[in-house]
Amino acid sequence: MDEVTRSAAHVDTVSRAAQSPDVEQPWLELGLKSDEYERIREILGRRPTSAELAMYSVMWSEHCSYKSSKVHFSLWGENTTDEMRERLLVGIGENAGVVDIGDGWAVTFKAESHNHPSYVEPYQGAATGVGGIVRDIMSMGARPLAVMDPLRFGNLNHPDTLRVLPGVVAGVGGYGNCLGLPNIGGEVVFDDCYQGNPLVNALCVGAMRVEDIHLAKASGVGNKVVLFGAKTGGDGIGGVSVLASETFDEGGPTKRPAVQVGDPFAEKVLIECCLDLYAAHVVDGIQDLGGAGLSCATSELASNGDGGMRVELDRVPLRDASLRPEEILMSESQERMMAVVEPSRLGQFLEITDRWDVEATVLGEVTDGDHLVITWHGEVIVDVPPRSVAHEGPTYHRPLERPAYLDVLHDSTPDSLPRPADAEGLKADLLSLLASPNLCDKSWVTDQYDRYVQGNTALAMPDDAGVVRVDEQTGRGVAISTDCNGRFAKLDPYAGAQLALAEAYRNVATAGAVPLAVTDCLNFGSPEDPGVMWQFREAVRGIAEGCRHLGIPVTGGNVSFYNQTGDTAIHPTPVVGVLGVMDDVARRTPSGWKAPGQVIYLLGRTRDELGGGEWAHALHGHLGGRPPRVDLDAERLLADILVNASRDGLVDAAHDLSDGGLAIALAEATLRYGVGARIWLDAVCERDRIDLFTALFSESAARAVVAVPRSEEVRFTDMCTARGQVHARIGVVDDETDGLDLQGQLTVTLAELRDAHTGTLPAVFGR
Amino acid sequence: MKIGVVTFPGSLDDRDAVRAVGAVGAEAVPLWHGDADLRAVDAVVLPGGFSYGDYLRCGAIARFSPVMEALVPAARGGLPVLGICNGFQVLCESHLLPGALIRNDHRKFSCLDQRLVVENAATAWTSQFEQGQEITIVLKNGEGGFVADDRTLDELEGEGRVVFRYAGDNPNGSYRAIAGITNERGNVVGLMPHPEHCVEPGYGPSLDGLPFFTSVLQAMAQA
Amino acid sequence: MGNVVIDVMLKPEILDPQGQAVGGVLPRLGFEQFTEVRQGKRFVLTVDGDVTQEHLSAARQAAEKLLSNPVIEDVVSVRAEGSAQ
Amino acid sequence: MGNVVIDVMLKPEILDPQGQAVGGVLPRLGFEQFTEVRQGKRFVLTVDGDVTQEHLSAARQAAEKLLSNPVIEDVVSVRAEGSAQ
Ligand SMILES: Nc1ncnc2c1ncn2[C@@H]1O[C@H](COP(=O)(O)OP(=O)(O)O)[C@@H](O)[C@H]1O
Ligand SMILES: [Mg+2]
Repeated sequence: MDEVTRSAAHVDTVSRAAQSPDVEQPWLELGLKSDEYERIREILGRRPTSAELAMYSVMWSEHCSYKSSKVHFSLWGENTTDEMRERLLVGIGENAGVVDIGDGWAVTFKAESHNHPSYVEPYQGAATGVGGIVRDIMSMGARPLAVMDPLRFGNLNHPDTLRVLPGVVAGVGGYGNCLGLPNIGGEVVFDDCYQGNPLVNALCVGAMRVEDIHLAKASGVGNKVVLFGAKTGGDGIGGVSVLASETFDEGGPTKRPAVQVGDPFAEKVLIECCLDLYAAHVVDGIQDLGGAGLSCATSELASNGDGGMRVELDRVPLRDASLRPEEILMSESQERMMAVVEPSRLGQFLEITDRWDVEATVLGEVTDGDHLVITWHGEVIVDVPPRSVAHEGPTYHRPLERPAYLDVLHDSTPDSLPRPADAEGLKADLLSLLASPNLCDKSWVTDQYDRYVQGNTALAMPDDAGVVRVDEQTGRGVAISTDCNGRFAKLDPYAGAQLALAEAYRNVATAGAVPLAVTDCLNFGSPEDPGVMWQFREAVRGIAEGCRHLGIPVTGGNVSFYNQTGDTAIHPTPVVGVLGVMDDVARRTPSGWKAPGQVIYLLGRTRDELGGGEWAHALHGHLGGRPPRVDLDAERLLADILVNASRDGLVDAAHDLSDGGLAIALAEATLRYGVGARIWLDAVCERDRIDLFTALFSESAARAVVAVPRSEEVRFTDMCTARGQVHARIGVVDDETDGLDLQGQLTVTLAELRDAHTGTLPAVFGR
Repeated sequence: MKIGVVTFPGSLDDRDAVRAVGAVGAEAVPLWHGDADLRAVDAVVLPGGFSYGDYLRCGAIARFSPVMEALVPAARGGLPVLGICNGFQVLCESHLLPGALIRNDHRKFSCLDQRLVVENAATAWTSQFEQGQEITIVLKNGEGGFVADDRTLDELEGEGRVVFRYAGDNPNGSYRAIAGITNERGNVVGLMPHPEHCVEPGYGPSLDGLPFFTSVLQAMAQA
Repeated sequence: MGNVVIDVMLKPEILDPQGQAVGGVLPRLGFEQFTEVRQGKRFVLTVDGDVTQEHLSAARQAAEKLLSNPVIEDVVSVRAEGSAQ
Repeated sequence: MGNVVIDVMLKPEILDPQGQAVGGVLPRLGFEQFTEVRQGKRFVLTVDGDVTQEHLSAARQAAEKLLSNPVIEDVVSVRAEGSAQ
C-alpha cells in the first residue's frame, strides 16, 4: 500500500470519532463486554477510535488487566509485615519485584506463563516465553543471571505429548542457550489433566547494584520516548484482524500470524546493549514490550509517570509495511524495548545502540498534561488518559463456590489401595516409582539446557535448587527452586499452595541458602467457573498466609486462567518459586553423598500421608483423600537447621523429601554420584508408629535426609536436640555397598536403580 | 603475557574465557569483532556462543568479521589461537583448521560432563597434559559433529593432529570420535568442549581446564 | 532411482531470523543488489524406479503432515526431479 | 520484484542427521515408499525488477562464498524464479 492510502483517508481519527458517534464497532469480537465498551465511551466522552478500541481491548483483557484476580491480591499486602518489607526494594506492581541480598546487591526474579502459545506452536511458544520473562528482568535494570522452566504435560504416552514436549524443550533450550543464560532448574510433570493444555512457565533471575534499579515510568517534560530493538511485524495480533476487517474493506493485509517467532540472537544483543545503556546512565525510564506491545508500553510508561506522552506512530520501523496503526499498537513482535531519555543524553544513547547494531527510533516525548496522544501522519488517532488504559481497567468480583466433588474426593482415601506385603513387593514398588514419568531421571530434558554458561553456576539439575553466584569477588549468590504438586492443590487448594511454597522453601534451604522471597505463577482453569475461582482464592490465601508465617514476602508473579480443555479445567497449579541467599555459593550443599563413612540422618517426622502422593498416582492411578499436613513451624525450623549445618560444615550432602517420599530421596542421593548406603529404619518406624512401607513412601512434609561427617556428628545432633529438631540416624554412606541396602529387608543394586531411573524418557523420545 | 579474547555479537563464553585467562595469572585483553586490531596480544581465544546467531552455519558469518581478517594471517604466522566450541567452528569456516562441524547426530543441543582423551600433548595449548591423559570437561552444543572426508581424517590421524578424542560413548556422531584438532604447526587448536568452564573450585565439573591456559603461558614464554 | 523434491518456506508474514542474518552480511561482502533474503528447507526423498503420481501425492501428504508446520510454514513446491546420480 | 533461488545440499558422503530422522519417521506415518531422505537449505534472494544475468552471477558467488561451506555442502542450483507476489 502506498503512503496515501495508509494515511489520512482510511484512518479513524479522534475528530472523526467525535463526529460519528453511531458507527458500529467490533467491541464484542475484540473480547469486550457491553458495559466495558460503555465505560470506554464514558471515559472518553465519545466513541473510541479504532486505535483506542484496540488499545483498551488488549489492555483490559484478562491477561493484561488481571480483572478476575485483582480483587484477591489485597491478600498479598495484608499478609506482608513491615519486617518482611525490610529487604523488599521493589514490590508487587512493577515489572518484577526486587530484593536486597546484601553487600549492595539487588536481585530481581519473576515467573511467567506461556501456556497457550506453546500448545499451538511448541518451539516458538516456549522460546518466546523465555524471551518475554528475560526482558521483564532486563527492564528492572538488571543483568539476567539464569532461567528456570516449570513444565507440565499430558500423559507421557499420549501421541500429542510426543509433539508438544520435544518442541517445548527445544524452544526453552534454543532461546535460553543462545542468550547465554544458564538454565538452573525447573520441573517436568505429567498428568492427564494437562493433555490439551500443557503448562509452560518460565522464570528468570537477574542482579544489579541497589542504586541501579530502573523503573517503568515516563517523567520529565521534553524527555524523548525511544523504541529500540527489532522491527515491528504482524506477530501475535490475532483479534485485531477482526477490527481491521470491520473497519476497512478490501485492499488490506490479509494474514496476521497469531504465533510469534523469536530471534534469540537479537535479544542477546539487546541485553548487552541495555547493560551498556544502564552503565552509561542514559536511561530515565524503561519498559519491555511484551503482551499488548506498544499499547502496553506507552500507556504504562505514561501512567506511571507524572505527565503525558505524545507518540508519532508512523515512525515505528516496520517489518511489514502494510500494517495499520491499530495493528502496530497491538503487535507482539519480540525483542523490543522502550526507553525514556533526556534530550541531552540522546546522542550518547544512540551511539551505544549503534555500536550494537540495534535500531533505535525516537517516537515522541513526555509532555505536560495528562494525556497519551498518538498520531498517525499528523492526525490524532489516540487521545486518552493513560491510567484509564493501563491501571483502571474493569475488575470483577466473580462468584466463588467450593466444588461439590471435593467431598467425594476426600472420602476416597488411599487406604484402600493394596500395599506391598513383603520386601519383594516393596522393592518392586520402589523401582516402578523410580521409573514413573514424574520421578524418572529428567536428563533427556535438562541435558538440552546449558547449565554452565557464564561460569557462575554452583548447583543445577538434578540438585534440589539452582544456585548461581552474583558477586565474583565474594561468592555471594542466590538459590532458587520452583515447585507445585497440582494433585495436592486439587484435593485442597489452600494446603496444596502452602505445600508448594513449603517445598520450594525447603529445597532452597537444603542447598544451604536462607530463603528470602517468593514469586508465583498461578495456573488455573476458567475464572468464570465459580469452582475454579474458589480454588484460585484458596491458593492465593494459602500462599499469602504461608509467606507471612515463613516471614518471606511475595514479590510478584503471574496469573494464567482459562487452562482447560472444553469444560474440564487442569488441576489448580500454583507454581511457587522461592529465592534464597548465600554468602558464598561455593559452599552449597549438593543432593547426593560421596564420602564413605558419613552418617545419614533423617530429619522430621513421618506420618501415614499418601493422599495425592506419587505412589497412589503412579502405581494405582488414584487421586483422593487429603494431602499431607502443612506444618510451617516445622518447615522453618528444618530450614534453619539445614542452613546452619551447611554454614558450619556439619553436612556434606542434603536432599529434601517430597514426591515419592524417603524411598525416592534415598535412591536419588545414591544415584547422584553412584555411591551406595546402608540404611536401617526400625527406630524411625517405632518412633513414628508406622510400618516400613509408610516410612518409605509417605510424603509427609518438613523432612530431609543429610549426610554428616563422623567428626561433626556430635555437634550436629547437639544442634538438633537443642533446637528441638526431630532427627534419626538411619544409615551410613558406604562405597562397598552396591546401591541401597535396607538392612535385613531388601537390597537394590546401583544398576537396578539406574536402569529403572534413566530408561523412561529415552524410551519415548529416543536417544 | 596478554591473551586476547574476541567478542562477536552473540558470543556467550567470552567472560568465562577472560576469567580463565585471569585464573592462570595472564592478562586478558578484550578484542572486538568490528576492529581489525589484535592489540599486540601474545595469544587469542575465540570463545563459545552463537556468533551472529549462527543462523546460517555456525561460524559462517563471524569468519568475515574484521577481527578475523587480522587474526587469520597472524595465526598462519604462528600466533597461538584456541577456538572453543563456536570458536572451533569459526576456525574451520576460516580454513585455519580442516573439516566442519554439523548438527549432532541425535539432533539436540546437549550439555554434558564429558570425558576426553588427550591425544596430542605437544601443542601450544596442551603441553601441560600427559599424552593419553583422561580429563573431564564441559561439552555443550547443538552442532558438534566433526566431519571431514576420509583423506583429511587419515591425514589428521597420521600427523598426530587429533588433539582430543571423546572417551566412552560418542556424544554427537563426530567422525572417529574427534573432539579437537590442531594445525600443522600446533599453534592453532580447536575443540568443541569448554575448558574455560573448568577452572574454579565449586563451579564446573573439574579443574581440567586450567592446563590449557598454563600450557599457552609456557609456549609464550618459550617463543 | 528418482527423487521427489519438496520446498518449504516460512510464511511471508513470519519473522525469519535466519534469512535476516544472511541479508545483513551480504552487503558487507559486496552484494548490494539483494533487497531481502528468506531461508527455507529443501527435502529430497528418494524412491526406487521412476517417480510416479502416487509418489508425488504421498510426498505431498508427507509434506503437509510432517515436513512443514502449517502454523508458520508453507509447502511451496513438491516435484519430481530427474533421476538421482 | 524478482527472486533468485539457491539450493544447497550436504554432500552425499556427509552424514545428514536431520534427513535421517525424517526418513526414520515417515514409515511410521505410513509412508513406506521413500528409501532415503536428505535435507538441505533453500535461499530466496529478492531483487528489484526482473532477475538479470548479473543478479544470477552475483547470487552464484554469494552461494559459493557465504551460503555454502564447500567442505560439506554443494550448491545444487541457482536460478531465477517468476516474479514475486
Ligand atoms: N524443565 C526443567 N528444566 C530444568 N531443570 C529441571 C526441569 N525439570 C526438572 N529439572 C531439575 O531436575 C531435578 C529434579 O527435579 P524434581 O524431581 O522435580 O526436583 P524436586 O523434587 O527437588 O523439586 C531438579 O534439579 C530440577 O530443577
Ligand atoms: Mg527437592
